[in-house]
Amino acid sequence: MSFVLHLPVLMVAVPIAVAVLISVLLTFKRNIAFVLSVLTMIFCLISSLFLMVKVITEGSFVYYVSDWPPPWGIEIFIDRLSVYMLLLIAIVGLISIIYSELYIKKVLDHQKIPFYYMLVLFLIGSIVGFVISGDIFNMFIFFEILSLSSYSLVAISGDREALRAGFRYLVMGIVSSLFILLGLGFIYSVTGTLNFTQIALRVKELSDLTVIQTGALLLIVAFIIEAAIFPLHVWLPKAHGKAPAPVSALLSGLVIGIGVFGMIKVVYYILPGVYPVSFVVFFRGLISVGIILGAIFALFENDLKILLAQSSISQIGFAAIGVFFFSYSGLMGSMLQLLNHAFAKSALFLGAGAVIYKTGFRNLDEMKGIGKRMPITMGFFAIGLASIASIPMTCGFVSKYYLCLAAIKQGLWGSVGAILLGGFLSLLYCLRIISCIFFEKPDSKVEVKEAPLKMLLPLGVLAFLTIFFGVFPRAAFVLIEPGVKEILGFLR
Amino acid sequence: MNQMVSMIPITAVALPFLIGIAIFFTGKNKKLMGFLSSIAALLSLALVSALYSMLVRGNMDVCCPICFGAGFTFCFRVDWLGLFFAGITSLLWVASIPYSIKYMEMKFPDSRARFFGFFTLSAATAIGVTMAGNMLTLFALYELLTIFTYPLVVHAETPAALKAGKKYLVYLLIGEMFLLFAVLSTPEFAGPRAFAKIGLISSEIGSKMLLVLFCSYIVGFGIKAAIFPFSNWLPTVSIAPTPVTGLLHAVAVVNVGVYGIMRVILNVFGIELVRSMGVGVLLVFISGATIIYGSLMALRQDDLKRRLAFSTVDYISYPILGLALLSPTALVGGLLLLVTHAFLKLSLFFCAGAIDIQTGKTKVSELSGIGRRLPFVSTCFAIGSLGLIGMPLTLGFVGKWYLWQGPMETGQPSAMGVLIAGAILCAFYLLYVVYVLFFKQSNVDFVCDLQLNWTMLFPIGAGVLMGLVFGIFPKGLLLLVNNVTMCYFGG
Amino acid sequence: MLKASFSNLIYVVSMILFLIGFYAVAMRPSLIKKIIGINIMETAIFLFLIGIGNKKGGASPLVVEGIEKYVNPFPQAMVLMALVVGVGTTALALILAVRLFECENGEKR
Amino acid sequence: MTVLIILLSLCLIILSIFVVVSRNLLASIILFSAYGLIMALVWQQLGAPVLALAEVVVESGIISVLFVVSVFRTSKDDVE
Repeated sequence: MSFVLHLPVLMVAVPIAVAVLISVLLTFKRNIAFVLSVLTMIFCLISSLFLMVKVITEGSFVYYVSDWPPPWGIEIFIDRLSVYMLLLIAIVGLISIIYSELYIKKVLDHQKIPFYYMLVLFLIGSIVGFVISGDIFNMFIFFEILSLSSYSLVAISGDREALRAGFRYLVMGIVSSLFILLGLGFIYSVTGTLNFTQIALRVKELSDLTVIQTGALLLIVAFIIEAAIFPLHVWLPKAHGKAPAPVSALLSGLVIGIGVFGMIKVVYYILPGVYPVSFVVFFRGLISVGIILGAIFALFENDLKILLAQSSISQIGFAAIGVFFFSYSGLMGSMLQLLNHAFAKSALFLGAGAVIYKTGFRNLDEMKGIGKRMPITMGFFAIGLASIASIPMTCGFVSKYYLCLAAIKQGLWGSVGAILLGGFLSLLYCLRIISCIFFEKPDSKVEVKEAPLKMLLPLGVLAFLTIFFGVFPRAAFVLIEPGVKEILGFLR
Repeated sequence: MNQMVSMIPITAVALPFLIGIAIFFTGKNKKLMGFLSSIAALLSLALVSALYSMLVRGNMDVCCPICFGAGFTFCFRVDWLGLFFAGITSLLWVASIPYSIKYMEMKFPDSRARFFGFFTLSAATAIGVTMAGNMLTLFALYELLTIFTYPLVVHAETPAALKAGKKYLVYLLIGEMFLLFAVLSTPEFAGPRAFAKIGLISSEIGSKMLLVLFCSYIVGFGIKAAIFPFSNWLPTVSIAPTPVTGLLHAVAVVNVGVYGIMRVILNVFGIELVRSMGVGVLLVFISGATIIYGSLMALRQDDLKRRLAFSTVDYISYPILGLALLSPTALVGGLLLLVTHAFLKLSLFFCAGAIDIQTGKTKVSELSGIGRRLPFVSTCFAIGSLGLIGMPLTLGFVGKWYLWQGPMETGQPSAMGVLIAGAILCAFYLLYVVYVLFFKQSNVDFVCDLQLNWTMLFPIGAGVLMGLVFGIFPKGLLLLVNNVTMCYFGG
Repeated sequence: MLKASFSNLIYVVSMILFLIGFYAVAMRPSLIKKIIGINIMETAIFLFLIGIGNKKGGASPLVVEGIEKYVNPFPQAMVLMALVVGVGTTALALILAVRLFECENGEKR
Repeated sequence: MTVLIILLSLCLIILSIFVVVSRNLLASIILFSAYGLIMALVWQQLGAPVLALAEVVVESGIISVLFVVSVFRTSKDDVE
């Protein structure tokens, strides 16, 4: 089983190497790009499963790239939570790439297609790198690659709105990565190291925590931008709404979740639990406002994809608020919400993409009664909506249940109100979509058929996963619970 | 063996549920659809009766927890209170299946697979709520019930139906928000077999918090039980197809709300705690207001289904009143009235649907002279009305007899006044319809172009007959109801 | 007080530059100006990082015989990598800005 | 040495303000490349000669050229 130790590095290296290969093959073999990407993602999925088995049975491990220990070499740190994230990344990545084939052929120019696959692979490789890196500087580097590929993917179609959205995303993204750089500077200046475990050790010896708290604050602000939490969410709706559908699925399902994962790393690994109370209360307040506002924006939005993006602001708020509860239930809720959001929101974006693929409709008004024309596609879409609306027997219910439980146990009534109200508003906008696509009489007489099988299958898998983890949440608990307990152990 | 027995409650919910999902895929196959719907209803009735026989034999330990993780346990458990509600729902579900098949065939021939799918799912969930073993399970199924009934409310797909659906959801979901809060704040809400003991809440958590919790519970369940300030959704959704208004919105859904309030007062808080908190009076006040409000509003309605819906608002508060008086006799009366209401109101709604199908008339003012054209339906309507008012020889009388003893025992004259006023108003708004049906001369001539066959008339007649039979021989039913109350009042 | 601010001079300067750059990013309408602002912020942070590694009287991190006190090379390595990444980011930003301009003015090349 | 750093820092701040405020994009790019050069000097003073070299090449070289090219392809004024 020693080969498993090398898998994390390979999960970064293989997608990036294949991406480079695709860009070399760019001029002649065009069709091979898709096949190569799918094979790469299958490799990632299999290796993440292997890693999962290893980490669950034997616990977390540290790997030094080419056997150079830090501070000279690069350290890779795999614990139970990062393995869980890797699994999500591999599943959603594979599904979006399979879905991409037809959609991208229709939406993009012919010569851009290999370029697209290259960027997606870069994105996935760098997300994996971000999750597994054991020090902040590597996190920063992978964050930059991740952001660069996301900006390009948002703007890839080259029309005006997409370019604008991409540029705005770029500006916010760069500011966020600069905040990371600044924050790591602060942390380095007092600890003399950027390695997570070593920082945690040094922090215990420090008498004055002001500088390192400032550093951690800057890092959290950076991840707040990346996770699109309330005052810094402005880039998200357009960026996710205007990108091609599979890209939106990746960005909404994974990339903003990565922001929350970064927050968890900062809050629990770098500086476990030594934050001023006002600071934590402030973040909880911001996130609560974001949860409610995002849902209200979604309630009044007409463009389906932008609506879904607005709902992402609200949904990722649920995941982020759990991080600041510092309790078992809160973190469980947070991680479950990441899972829910990865599967359900990706399913929703892929479903919206299927409608665009078949009809070109983007607005909710035009989609009246489309559920009767493409019942299977919209059925899967409705399952995704149910999960976002946290209806029982879907994954979203379990996650919001835990979050609310955590807030009530700690007596944080403001957060309780925000979670309950946010859940209620999510139900409302989801039912607005449902009633529009299933129960309203269509205006147009356009004949629409079911989406092709290659698009239905990925959608179906995602819908199945949301239901599966909702009906059998124990499957998710097995993956999450040890990790949550482990990082809560850092707090003491 | 014991393992298998403990699986029966979850099977009674899960099997009809799965059948309901299967109905979606029947598509155009009408026969299969009808067959599956009937099978689901019959199956749940059979399983509920099996559970009943087990409970009679003293096998109280029918419980099946499914633990997922810390603080997340689903659990199904059967006791007398739950089984009482499950029995009513499953019995009437079976009765309403032939009617709804025929009704939908005549009135809404399109997308019937969707209708019957959600119909089965809703009924199965409503039964599931009554078998829930802890608050988490109860809440999850309770919310699913709301969601599953929404497509039924908007089934007609007209703008008015969509608007009604929106109102329905906003009301009920706000209630569920409060409920979720209350459920999560209750200690031990998700433990395996949380309902097994009486009084989950200890009075140590502070009187202020207790009051907040109580109010959240009452709002959460009360919205579904259509108590006074939150009752407007119920008449609005009478726009739905008649089987839905009849079975779900007059029986299953509102009963689930009443059931929730009973669980809260009897199991979660416990009679003693409620008594010491002094909130029983509050509940008496609310339910009294609902009775008066519902009756007054019913008097003003011209639309027959809306009138009946307001009458549901009125009538469904009697069990709550019976509970709020905190005396065993009043509770017996309330539960009997619940049964009365379930049987007779279903028949009345089905009568309204039958009249609508045959003549196209939905307004009370247009019904004059129908009594002679549709003698069976109209007679059933008249008997049902009399039963609801509480004439002797009907179940309504027995129920009211017991309920009236409550205020006398506990000495609450205001409740007495409410009961008298309620009975008089009820007589007015129901007997006026009967008067119009039989004695008012019709100005216009109309033709009855359709002949109703027995599939539609049988459920109507059966419901009314049950009301009469139980009224004349109330012994068996009383035994069951006494079993329910004995669990909480101890003889 | 004055002495303390002298030893922290580099940090203060880098923060001022960071804020100036941030002003350009947030407030200037021109896309090019925003990108320039980003670069100013970036160099300000690099200055900060180099300042962290600096020791008074330390020699640059090149091994020469007879010198025992070097500045910390690690931040410099970080800055070098970040510099390279920064060029890529700036290039991409400029490409996007130019494309956006062409799109809005209807120029197709 | 400290005096030199103070002077250079003052230059940096003033230059950066001019870069941000200037209405003419071309002028601000030229000022920015001067800023890069002074920044490189500061870095050299702080014991990072290699980085200073890289900074000169990158900031005042490659990036300035990129900026000039893009400004020629867009507009020269400080408006969008």
